[in-house]
This record gives sequence, C-alpha cells and structure tokens, in this order.
Amino acid sequence: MAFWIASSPHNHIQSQTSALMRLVILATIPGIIAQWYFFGWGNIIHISLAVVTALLSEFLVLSLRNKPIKTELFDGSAILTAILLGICMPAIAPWWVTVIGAIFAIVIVKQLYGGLGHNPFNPAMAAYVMLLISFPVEMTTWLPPLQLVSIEYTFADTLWMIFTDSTSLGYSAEQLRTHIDGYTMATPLDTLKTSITTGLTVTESISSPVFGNYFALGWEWINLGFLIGGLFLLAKGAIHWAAPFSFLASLFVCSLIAHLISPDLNPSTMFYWMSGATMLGAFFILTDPVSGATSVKGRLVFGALAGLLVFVIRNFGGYPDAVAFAVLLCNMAAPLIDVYTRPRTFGHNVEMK
Amino acid sequence: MKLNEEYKELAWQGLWKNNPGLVQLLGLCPLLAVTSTVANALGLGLATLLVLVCSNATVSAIRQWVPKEIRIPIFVLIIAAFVTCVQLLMNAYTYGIYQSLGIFLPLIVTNCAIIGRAEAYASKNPIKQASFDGLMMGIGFAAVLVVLGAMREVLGQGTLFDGAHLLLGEWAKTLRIEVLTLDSQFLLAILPPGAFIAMGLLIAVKNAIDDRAAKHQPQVEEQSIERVRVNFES
Amino acid sequence: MTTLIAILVLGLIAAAFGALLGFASVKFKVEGDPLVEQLDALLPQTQCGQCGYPGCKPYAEAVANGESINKCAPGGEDTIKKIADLMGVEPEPLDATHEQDNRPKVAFIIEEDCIGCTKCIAACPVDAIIGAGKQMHTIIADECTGCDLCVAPCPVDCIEMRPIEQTTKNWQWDLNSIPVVELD
Amino acid sequence: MQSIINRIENNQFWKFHGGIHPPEQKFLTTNKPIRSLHLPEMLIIPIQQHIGVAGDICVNIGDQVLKGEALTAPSSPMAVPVHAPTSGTIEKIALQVIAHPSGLSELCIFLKPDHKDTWRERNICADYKTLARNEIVHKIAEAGISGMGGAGFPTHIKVDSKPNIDFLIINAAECEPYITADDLLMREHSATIVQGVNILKHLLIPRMVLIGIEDNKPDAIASLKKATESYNDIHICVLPTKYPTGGEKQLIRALTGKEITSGSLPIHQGIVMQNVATCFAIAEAVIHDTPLIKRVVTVSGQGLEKPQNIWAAIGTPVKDLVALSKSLQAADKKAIIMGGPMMGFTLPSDHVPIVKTTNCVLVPSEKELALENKEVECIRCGQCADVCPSRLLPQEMQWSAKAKDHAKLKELNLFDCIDCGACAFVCPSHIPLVQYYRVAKAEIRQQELLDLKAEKAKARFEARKARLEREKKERIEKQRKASEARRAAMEEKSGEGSTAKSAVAAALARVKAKKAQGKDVIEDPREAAPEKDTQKSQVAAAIARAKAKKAKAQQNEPVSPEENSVHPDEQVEAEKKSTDAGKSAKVAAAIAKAKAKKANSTKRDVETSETNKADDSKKSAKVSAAVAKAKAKKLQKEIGAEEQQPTPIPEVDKKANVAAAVAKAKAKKQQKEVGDDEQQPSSKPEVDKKAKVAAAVAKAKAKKTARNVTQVAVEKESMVEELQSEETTIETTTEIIVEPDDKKQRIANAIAKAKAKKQQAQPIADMASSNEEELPKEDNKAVAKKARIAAAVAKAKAKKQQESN
Amino acid sequence: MRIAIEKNAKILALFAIACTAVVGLTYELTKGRIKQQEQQELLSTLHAIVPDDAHDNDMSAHCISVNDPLLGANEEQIAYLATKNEQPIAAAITTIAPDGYNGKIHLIVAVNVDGSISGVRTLKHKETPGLGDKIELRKSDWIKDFSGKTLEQLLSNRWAVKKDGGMFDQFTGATITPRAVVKAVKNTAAYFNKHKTTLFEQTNICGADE
Repeated sequence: MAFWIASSPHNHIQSQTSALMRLVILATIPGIIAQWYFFGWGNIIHISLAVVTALLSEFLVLSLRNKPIKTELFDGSAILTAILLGICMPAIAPWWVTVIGAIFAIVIVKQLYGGLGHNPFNPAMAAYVMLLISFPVEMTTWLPPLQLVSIEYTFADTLWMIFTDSTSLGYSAEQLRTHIDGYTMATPLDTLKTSITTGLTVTESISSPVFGNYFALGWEWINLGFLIGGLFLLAKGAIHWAAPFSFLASLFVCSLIAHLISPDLNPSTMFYWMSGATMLGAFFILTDPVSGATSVKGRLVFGALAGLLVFVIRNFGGYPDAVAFAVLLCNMAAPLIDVYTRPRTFGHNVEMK
Repeated sequence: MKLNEEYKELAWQGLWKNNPGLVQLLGLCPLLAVTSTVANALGLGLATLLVLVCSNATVSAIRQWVPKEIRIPIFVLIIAAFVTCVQLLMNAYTYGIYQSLGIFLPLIVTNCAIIGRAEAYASKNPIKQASFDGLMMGIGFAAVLVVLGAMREVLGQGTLFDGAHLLLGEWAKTLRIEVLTLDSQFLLAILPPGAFIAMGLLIAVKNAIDDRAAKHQPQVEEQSIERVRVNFES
Repeated sequence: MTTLIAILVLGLIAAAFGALLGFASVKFKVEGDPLVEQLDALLPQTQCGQCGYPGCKPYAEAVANGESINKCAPGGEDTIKKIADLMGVEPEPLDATHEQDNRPKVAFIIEEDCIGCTKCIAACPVDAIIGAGKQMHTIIADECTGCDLCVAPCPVDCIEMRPIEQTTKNWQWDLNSIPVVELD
Repeated sequence: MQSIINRIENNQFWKFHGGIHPPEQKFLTTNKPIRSLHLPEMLIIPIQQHIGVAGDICVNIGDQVLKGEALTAPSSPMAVPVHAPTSGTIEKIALQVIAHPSGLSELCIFLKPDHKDTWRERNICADYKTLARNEIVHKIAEAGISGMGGAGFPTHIKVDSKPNIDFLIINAAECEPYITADDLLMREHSATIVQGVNILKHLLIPRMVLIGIEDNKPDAIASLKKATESYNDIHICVLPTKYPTGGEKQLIRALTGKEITSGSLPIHQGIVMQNVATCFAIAEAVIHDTPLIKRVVTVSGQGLEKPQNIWAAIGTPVKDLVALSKSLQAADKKAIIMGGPMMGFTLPSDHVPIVKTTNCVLVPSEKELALENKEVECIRCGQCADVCPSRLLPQEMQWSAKAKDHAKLKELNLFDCIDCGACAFVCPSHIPLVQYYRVAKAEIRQQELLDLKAEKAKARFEARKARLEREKKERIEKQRKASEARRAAMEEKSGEGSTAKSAVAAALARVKAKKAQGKDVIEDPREAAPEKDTQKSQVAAAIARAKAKKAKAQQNEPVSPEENSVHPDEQVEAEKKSTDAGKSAKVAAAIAKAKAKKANSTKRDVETSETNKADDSKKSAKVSAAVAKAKAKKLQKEIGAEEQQPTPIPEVDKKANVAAAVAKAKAKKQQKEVGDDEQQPSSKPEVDKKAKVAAAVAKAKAKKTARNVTQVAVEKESMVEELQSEETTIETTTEIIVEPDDKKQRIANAIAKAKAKKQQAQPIADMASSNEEELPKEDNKAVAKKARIAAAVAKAKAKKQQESN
Repeated sequence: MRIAIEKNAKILALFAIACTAVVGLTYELTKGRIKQQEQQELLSTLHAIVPDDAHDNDMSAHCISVNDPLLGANEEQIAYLATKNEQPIAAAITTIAPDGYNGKIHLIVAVNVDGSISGVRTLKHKETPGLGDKIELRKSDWIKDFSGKTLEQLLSNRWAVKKDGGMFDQFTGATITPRAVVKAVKNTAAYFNKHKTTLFEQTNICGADE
C-alpha cells in the first residue's frame, strides 16, 4: 500500500498555460478576418506556413534537447508565435521569408535562450525585425487594399505569388502592388512618412487614397479587429490591463502633444492608434508575459516606454512602423524595469504611523 | 623532445583550446566589424598576426630589462609602433584593402589579444617560444576571422573571396566563388547583429565539439592521493 | 625634422610618465594578499587535509597560487562554485580522487573500547575531543567538523564516523526521501 | 490609534494584498455536530507537539496513569508537558512516525487505555478572578497548551507578556478550505470560548479584543455574538472570505491596518493573537483544570463516506479517525493530508497520531485534488505576485531557488514567505512553488549553520595552532636551558673546553641517547635527555617526548598531569575564550563523565581483583592487548620504510622482544631522518628464505619476519587482527595474572603478543605464497588455526625468554 | 624611491624614443609610395568623370578649396579644375549628401562649364549594404545615369527619383539614398553654375608644394 506524498498546496486552480495560449490564439481571429477582408488570402497563407514551420522546428529542437515533446510542442506558445509573425508579414511576401522568420523565432530567439519562459525577446517581433532588416525588399511588398487594386487576384493567385514570385497569369509582385492610380503600394504609415519628407503637410499627404475615408484604409479595421480581440482577452482575464493601457495612453499623449505643436508634420492621434500594428502590439505583443515586465507598476512603465518609442521611431526613425522595434527595446529594458518596480515586501520598510 | 611538446602545446592552445577569438573573446571589435567578407577578414587577420608575432618577439626580447611597473606602457608603445608601421605599409602597398579596413587597422593597437599575449606569455618566456605563441595565437585569431567572414559572406552575398584581389593582387580575382545565387541578400549576415549571431553560433559549435571530445575521452582513473595530516606533533 | 621632434616629444612624455609610475610603484605598494583570506573564508574549515594541504588556510594559499579549485571534498560542489566565482574561473567537478561520501558526519568514540591513549586528541585539529591519559575520551559533537583525522591514529579503532542523523529539525524538505510505510 | 479604534467600531476593516478564493468545500462537514470522543486501542503521544523543546519523560513502561496525568515534565520555559488523554497503561516508549511532513520518527509514549477513563484529582476553579495572575499562567503552562492554530507556540509564554497590549485578537478566520473545526467549536461551545477570551483579557488587559471571523460562518458569528452580548469590549469582526485571512500577519493587517515588521513579533507592536480553539483550551484548563488532551479535528474530503468533526484524544492514530468516517479510498492507493489542502502535509503512514496542532485530516478522492505533477515552464505571467499576501515575487524567487542563488533569495525576502501556497494555487504552469521555497529555506538555514560551524572550527584551529606553537617554544627553551647548564657543568668538571672534543662528545652523547631510548623503552627519556647535545636536541627532544609518551602508555602508569591532562585543560580554556558558557559546561560535563567512568572501572577493578583474578586482569589485559595490537599493526606498516634501511639489527638474537621496539623506533626515525637516503632494493628471495628459517626456528628475528609478513600478508591483515583480538586477548590475560603488577612484565607481554601476531601471520603468508594469491575461506580458517597455535608457541617462548632474562 | 623614478623614466623614455624612431623611419620610407597611391586613386576617379581628352591640364594638381551650404555641409570641399588651353572646361567638386540613410554620403561631381553633368562618383558612404550601396559603381551602374544630363534637365521638375515623379530610378526597397544623391548632385551643379566664373580664378592649392 502506497501513500501519496506531495507538497502543499494540494489543490489547484484549473487554469493551464496551454489554455491561456489557446485563448490568445482565439482572440487574434477578428483581426485576421479584417486582414483577410482587406488584403486577401496572403496573411492566412503566411500564418499557416509559419505555424507549420514553427511546429517543425520546435519539434526538432525539443527532440534535440530531450524535452517532453508532447506537452511542450502543443502548449500553444509556438503556434501563437507563428500566428503573430504571420499576421505581420506583407501579404505577398515570398514563402521563404516566412519560413526563415519562423525558424529564427523558434530556434534562435526562443529555444536557444532556453525555451518557453526563458526568452528575453518576443520571438515573433524579433523574427519580424530580423526579416525587416535582412530582406527589406521582400518585407515591404505591401498590397493595396482590395478596393484599390488595379489587378484582381484570387486565392490561387496569392498562393502562386507567394511560392513562385508571380501569379498564374504572370503578373509580378510589382504589378500587383500598383494602385489603380499607378502608384506602387506602401502602407499608409510609409506613404505619410515619404510625403512628409518631400515637404508635404499631413493634410496634403492623407489625400492619397490609401488613407481611405478615416485614417488608413483597411488598417483601421484590422486594428479594430485586434482591439476587439484584446478586449475579449482582458474580459477573460488572460492578459493584464496595465501594459496595453499605458502603451495606448502614452502613444496618445505623445502624438497629441506633437499634433498640437505642429499639425502639419504630425497626424492625429487616432491615426497613430489605427494604423500599423498598434493594436496588435498593445494587446498581443506587449502583453506577452515572458518578455515583459511582471509587476503592475513595471507593466505600466513598460507600456509607456513602448508607446514613447513607437512615437519616436515612427517620427524620427528610418522605418515607417515601429511597434516591433519598440517592443524589442522594451524587452531589453524589462529586467531593469522589474528591478526598479519591485513591490515592497509585506512587513518591510513599514512607515511608522 | 620536450621543446617539441611545448611547441605542440602552444599550437594547440593558440589554434583551438585557448583561441583568442573563440575562447578568450579578445579583440571582438575588429572581429565583428570587418568580417563581412573573407577578403577583409583575411586582411585584418594577417595584419594582426604580423603585429602579434613582432610584438611578442620584441616583448620577449626585452623582458629582462623591463621593470614591472612600467611594463604595460612599454608593451603598448611597442604594439602601437608595430601597428603604425603595418598601417603605413598597408597604406603604401595594399591601398585597396587599407581603405576597406578603414578604422579597424589602427584599432589593432587596442586589440586585447595582443597585449594579452604580451603580458601573459611573451613577458615570461624566451623569444622563440614567444614568437611561436604569437604566430599560433595570430593564426588562431585570423582563422576565426576568416571562418566568420566566410560564413557571413556566403550567407550575405552568396560569394566567397569577393574582393580578394585588393589584398592579394589581380590574380586573386579568379578566387572569387559564386557559392549561391541569391535573389536577395540576407542582409542580417552582413550587418553587425549578424556578426554577433554568427560569432555566437561559432562559439557554440566549438563548445559542442569540445564537449563531445571530452565525452569520448575515457575517464582516467587517478590514484588516490595521500592525505595530509594536520598533526603538529608527529 | 618633424620625425625628430616627434621622437623627442614622445621621449620626454615617456620619461615623465615613467617617473610618475616609478613614484607610484613605491608609494602605493600593496602588501599581503587579501585573496587568500577570502578563499579561506569560503572553505569549510574542517582542516581535514583531504586536499593534500595541511589545513584549509594552506589550501587557500595554494588556490591563490594556481592550485586547482576542486580538491575540497567536505566543501563539495557548493564550495567549488563559490571559489570559482571568487577566482573568476569555471567551476570544475570535484576531483575524482576526492570523490567520496559527502554526507556530514561526526566522529563517535565507542567508549567501551577507548583505552585513553590521547592519540586522537593530538590528531584533532579543532580540539573537539576531550579526555586525559588513561581516561575515556569523548567527542564534543557540536565542535566536530567530521574530518576523520582522529580515526586513523586510534590504536584500538574505537572511533568511527557516523553520519549526522536526520531529524525533523534538520530535514531538508526532500519529498522523495520520505519513507512511505508499507503496511501488510 | 483612536482612528483605528473608531474605524474598527464602525466595522470598516482593511485589506491585505493578494489572496485567493479556493473552493471552500466546508459544506461537507458544517452541518454535522461534533462527534464525541472515541478512544482507540492505543494512543500514541509524541512527547513534543509544539515549537520549542520537549519535556522530560516522567513515566516508565508499565506505569498506570490516570486521565489528565502529565507524562512529561517541562525542563525549560519553552517546553510544555503532554498528558494522558485517558487512564491506562504505558505500553512502550519508542520512536514512531509523527505528524511532520518529513515522515521521520520521534519519541512517543504508547498508552493503552483501560477504558475506565479515570480522572486524576482535579481542582475546579469556578472563579478565575480569585487566582493570581501568575497562578493562571502556571495553570495554562501545566495544562500543556500550545497554539492550536498551526504553529504550536507555547501559550503560557504568549499570555505572560508585558503590559501595553493594544489588541487581543482572537483568530477565528479559519480560512483554509474544508476545515470547520473552529467553526463547529464556536457554534457548540461559544460560551466556553468567551470564558477563555475573558481569561486572556484578564491576563493581558488589552485595549480592545477583536474576534476576526470570515463571513462564510454565519452560524458561528451568531453564536459568538450571542455569547458576547454582555461584553462591550469584545468585537466580532466579520471579514470577507479570502484565503489566507487566517494568517497571523494578514489577520492583523485586515483587522487593525497594522503591518507587522518583518522579523518582529506582533507582541512588539502591542498585539497578541490567539486561536479560538486555544481560548477554549485555556478556559478548560483554568476553570475545569482539564489539560489539553483532546481537540476538535475535521475529518473531511470526498474520499470519505461520512466526513465530520470529531473530538479526538491527542494521540489518536489517524487511521482510527478515518475508519470512523469510513474511507472510500482504494486500499492500495491512499492519500491522507494532515491540515488543510493549502498548507497541510501528506502523511506517509496512517499510524501518525493526532497532535495538539492537528485541526484537520483530509482524505481526498482521486479527482478532488490534482494529484499528478503537471509542472511546465514558468511564463512569468505574474499571477503569483498578484496573489501573494506577503507581496513577494514568487516567480523571481522560483528562478533563484532553482539556481540556488541564496544571496538573491534573501534579497527577495524569501523568509517572509508564509508558505500559504496561494502562488502555487494560481500558477497556470502548475509549478510547486512552495516546495521550491521550502527547500531553499532549509538549504539556506543549513548553509548558515555550516558557515557558523566553519567560523568556529577556524577559531578553534587557530587557537590550537597558537597553543602548540607556544608549547613548542617553551619546550625548546627549557631544553636549551638544561643543556646550557649541563655544558657549563661539564666544562667545569673536565676543564677541557676544546671544541673538537666537545663535538665528538656531543655526537657520542647523541648516539648514546638514541640507544638508550631504543634499547630501553622503559627508561624515562628525561634521564637520557641530559646527555644530549644542544645542537640537535630539538629533534631528539621531540622524539624523546613522543617515546616517553608511548612508554608511559605501555607502562600503564598513572597519568602525569603535565603530560596528558594538558589537553582538556587547554580545551576548557579555549572554550572559555569562545565565551560560550553553555558549551564549557558541556565540556566539563563530558570530562566529568569520562572521569566518572574511569573511576568506576578502577573501582570495579579493585573490587574484583580480590575475588576473581581472571576478572581483575581482564581490563588491564584488554588494554595491553590493544596496545600490542596497535604496535603490531604499526610494525607491519612501517616495515615498508624499514626496507630503506641497510643496517640489520644485530641484537635481535639477544633480546627479540626489545628488538621489536627498537626496530619500530628506528623505523620511525629512519623514516624521518634517513628519508632522503637512497633506497636499497630489498632482496626478496633472500628475505623469503630467511623468513622460512625463522618460522621454523620460531625464535623469529622480529624485524625481518615482519618484513616478510608485510610483503604477502598485508591483505590478510584484517583477518589476522580479528583472530588476534579474539584469541590472544584471552591468552595474554592468563599471562598477566601471573604478575599483574609488574610493569616490565606487562610490556614484555604486549611485545610478545605483537610477535605472536607476526608469527600468526607468517604461516598465512607461507600458505598464501603456496596457494597462489586467493585463499578460499575454509583455507583461511585452517590457516587461522595454525596461526593460533604458532602464536601460542611464540608466546610461550617469549615468556621463557623473559623469565630467563 | 629616487632610483626607481629615475630608472623607470629612463627606460620608458628609451623605449618611446626607439618606438617613435621606428615609426618615423617607416613613415619616411613609405611616404612617397603612399602619396603616389593616393594620387593614383584620385586620378583614376577624376579620369572616370572628366574624360582625358577634354582637358590638357593635370587636374589633380589644380584644385581650389570651396565652401558653401549647397555642398552639403559647412565643410571645406575641394574642386579640381579641368582646363584646356587655359580655358575652363569642367570642375570636379567633392560634395556631401547629408541626408543619406546612414549619414553623410561623400560624392565627387564633375560639372561641365555648360552646366551639364560630366560624371558622378561616390567616394565614401555608410549606406545599408545590399540596398543603399547601389550608389557604388562596384555594385551598380546607377551612378552613371547622371553622366550627360543637361542643364535643362537639371532645372526641371524631373530631377528627382521616380517615386517623387522624377526621372531617376530609386532602388527597390530604398528611396532615401538615391533621393539624397540626386539632391546633392543638383545642389552641386547649382553651386557650380552660380560660381563658375569665380572658381577658375581662385589660387591653386594643390600643385604648389610639389
């Protein structure tokens, strides 16, 4: 007869890390749908490609490291990383870019640092940045929103494009990317940045059709999709409110000040919120607990710093969007933030009343 | 025989076991900055090698006359003198590579590998061994440079020995190998971050090889040693 | 000409700095070796001599002079790690020749057999044995470092090393060590 | 202060950080009354059930005890007695697995109830107010009351504190899931509890009495409110249910808003906290003179058919309680938790007895608790930090604990962790955080102890070194003075001061001295010493001293105080230096013990010597046997060194027994002095031959024989020794009887024995050489027999020789 | 103490003198060769942007120092002058494109007296390898596009990269670098046109010392 020996506590909340991951994956769906609606099948193809690559490379590394494959492979973290990376890819980027990115994210950024829980950087963002600086051409093959395309393309075309560099009808990426008015597509952020460098004012710049009726055609809805997903996660308690809140607030404050000072050179705050990867970053990247700060105070600082960095890089940096860079910089700062925002232990430094 | 053993050990130390690039991690700045192509790496490697051998020999030759307190300034003087000479010579005779190595050539002065060897080895050993040590350490360092350069050049440009003619003369143009034809360059490999990552991988590979070697080596059962008794009266 | 001036100027500067260094070397001479003290503080002070040195301090001195750091058997891996940290070197596994049962022990005198020869008293590096000639000896367990130096000199083999018993007070929360009672 | 009181009076309380809401599961037992006491077949009463030290057992096996009789007597203020929960017989006093997570055993008293339940005499005290304060405290101490909430701190110490108590807090929170023992106690015995509270109030005179209770116990609240209706100064403070409200610091924070500084006790801030069950026990003890012999235990869990609260006698095995509630668990797979699910520990055996701190026995069903370990990597989600009531950073501590970074752990205030388990409860990665902390805490404590010990050892080592140094100096000084005086005398006498001659004389003297030492061990070396030359006297003196010591040991002389008693004296001195009074007492005790034992044995010696000669000599025989054995052993060992020595010993024929000693001494000297000399390769065949001859003659040239012996017989040494200790001890005994008081004879005997041993070994050696290396065991026995015979022969011869000499 | 000071001072001075002497010697020995190398480099560049047969003077020995905000930065720049029969033909002006992607791009722009561009070369830059470095002749012929562009083109709106509606290609993925270069060339040409009359009258600062 054997007695069961274990350490207290003997009961446990039923939540699990993998369940948490699944919830986050679920929450990306509205954003992905918006992306699909505006930019076609490209991202969904990239997401699937990234997921497959990520799982394969995770499997490979886990078996090399003699880790329990069954539990760790499907804990959802690799899949989530792959999905986030896939979302960030330009819709018709070549397939190998995504594959390299996913491998980099899993093998170098995650597993080489020790696997889940040990990576100092957000794997998806690190991979995205790596791709961006390595393959700037491929990583800027943005498509115009479907409303603006000059050449209609289908799912098959996109697939063809991603894997062979041209559609089945022989159109090149360059042609696909051309607007109805003949311009090659860039993201609204990129367009704005270019226009401002050429001396145009914001109001002049945003007359371009890529800005649509509101802020950024297509992108605003995608951001809205991720916002909805993020709110869902908040409601479910899967993510902590502090980082997204302070990130958005800080971005808001920075851009508002800039806009008030010089409205010609700085777009409105809502443009900052609703373009680029702002919402994705706020609710899905900055809330990554592994690479972020841990305490509430720390998360507030972390988010605020990220917001400031996004604003600074978008305005003064070389790249149009900045979320990935800001996140990586903040990841680097996270341990430091943690040290300085350590809560006062109960019973220590008690102020004598 | 014994001397032979010593040289063997020196070579082993310099080329592998205590490699200045991979193990001591000395001189990282030029190591990471100029290794975007094999030609650059080789140029800097050779320059460093030359300086290392000369400085080791000189330091060893003068070691008896150098008081302990001022040894470092003297080593620095010697190294700086050699580096400047090498720089001038390269400027005069290999202008192309001199231009592409740019600032990193005078930076050899601050390459810790050189002063490190001067302090750790040359200042305590006879000229022959010291020169040999310099040679081996230099070759070890140059080898790491070249390997790193090759890795980055292949990944980044898809070529090998691109621009070698700047260093070795016109004939070397035939050395250029088109390893891969890339549609687009893998820029990360050429950029400094890529150098860090490649360096990390290189170190990891070396450690892995060492580990494997250590595992395959049968454990030598040592004789148990005599215990020393802390006994004051016997 | 410029070259000559350069030589002259550098020579002067060097002379000045050489003088400065010469002055500094005399003025700020450091005596003693605090490293030995720090090392000695890390060693377990069992004075057992298993490292091949007569006592912990001599071994600390030897380590400071380049002896390998993995010879302290009573200290075990923990001590090696601490020494490695202090010396800025990689920790090494405990020397194979010193590999032995590392559980803390105390000496125990089987009193019936003790003839009172005082040999063990002479051998004990920390004076943890008391007794007098022809008197039975006993060990002050609290002071015993478990070095087992008293075992060999005993002419009647009445000293044995006994592992310190595990009690509820010194239990280390090793759940795997809990003896599960097998019934029936 | 006033603002705090006002706030409390308005029932506005504070919040502490973190906390969790685990499923309460209290419904399993809340609606059933406490089942009355049930006596098991055997009560197992651990002698220590609280924090502090155990008392001394004051009963013997077989004693009849009455209910309530103290079984142990407190030996220190931190000790509380245990009592017999019922009348019966003490069956045994033995080690038994106790209620501790380690599953280790401690001393327990086994009481077999006689089922008469006869009380000892009791002094019922209707009005405690008539008693003096210290009388009440004494009563509480006598009743063996220690905190019944969990830690088990002796209550009499807590209640016997200095004045200026602001708050007396009664902990009725009972925040752990499943446990309803206090709840039920409050419902059924609220009046007694309030009596207990009043006694405490009487003792402590607090400004306010607060009863902290969670809002999930409405019945208990009502019952308490009713019982305290007439007391204005007792406040029932209803707190929201949150785990761990029942934690001491948490409850204080929640009730008074005060934060107890880390490392200090609530009493330092004018707060005393007692558990409700303790209050009940106090009332029982003071008023009804009933010691703490029973308590309410919740026996709960879905692994039981009838979960319930039981009045259990202290010492009832868990098995009985579980049996009463009908376990549903499979017989081959059991899980029993003592305490609640959050902080309780699993039991390795169901024979573990209930102790004073046991409030719950949990028998979970298999699906009820997450049994399998599903630990995955930490993703730094930070939920643990959110729930930590001590505001620690559990995940960072976890990393450091895994890395064994003790300095970092201390920096993170690991020791403020109260082991509440909230962090591990919420961890989505299912990391057993608390276990990591416990291990780390234990390791840190252990390390601190070791450091302390090392520090002490170092001090002692240095002290010893200094002392020896001093002694050596003194010795040299003494010697120098003596030799100077001698030389002066010599010069005076002879009148010849020539240096050459004196050098020769010195050399001669040295040789002489050596010989004297070697030949005649019995001679006091101090007599030989004056002949020595000053120049080399240092070494010689040291050797001489060693020899003198040895000689004394052999002579079995009474101890000369300046020689041997030095050590203990010095030790005592060293002890004093270390300023540990307790320790020096210990040392003194040890010495006394040793002395007593010695005295005893000598006394017995004297007594028995008159009546029984064999007995009389037994002890001394033993001693000499041991010495002889040691010598033989040493000889064997030293032969190796002797091989370096080219000179044979000519005197062997003359005096074999003395030769052995000489050889030994020389070997030792050779080892030291001639150590650098070139080794002369030993000629083995020749030696073998000689050895055979020697064996045949039986009058062995001790040294050479021994040399041979070592060559072959070293492996057999242990066996030989065994035989020797068995056989020769007895034999020498008989020999000693002949002339027990003759010192010389004794030494001779010892030497003879040594020889005998060698002889014993010799045949074995021969056998070994003929039978190749390995000897079967049976052969060994045969050889042993032979050896014995040979030994006897050798001994007889030795004796003869002695007599003839 | 005095002995130590004196000894150290002497030894260190000795070494310093010896080392400096060695360096000085090397310098003296290589001086000529280095000068020659640099000259050769310059000549080959100048030759590439101003055809040999267009002028009859030694351009490398005929230069003036110029400084103007139009030349990118407030730094001394050098203009090498080409003349034929003492008549101004062209000037090769070193200039800086300050708004490169990774800092300043050093260019040399040769402008004919009629205002047309004779040739442009990149001297030094830190643009991203693989993207911006196509301004190097080694990597791409793009820089040659400037050769032969006329004054009219220069003054038109079309003197810009295609993305901004001009006539010059930008490289895939990089607009900033070509934009900077195009702008710098335009500015330099503008500078030349403004000052061409005075430029050729300034005193030569190159050939003087040899």
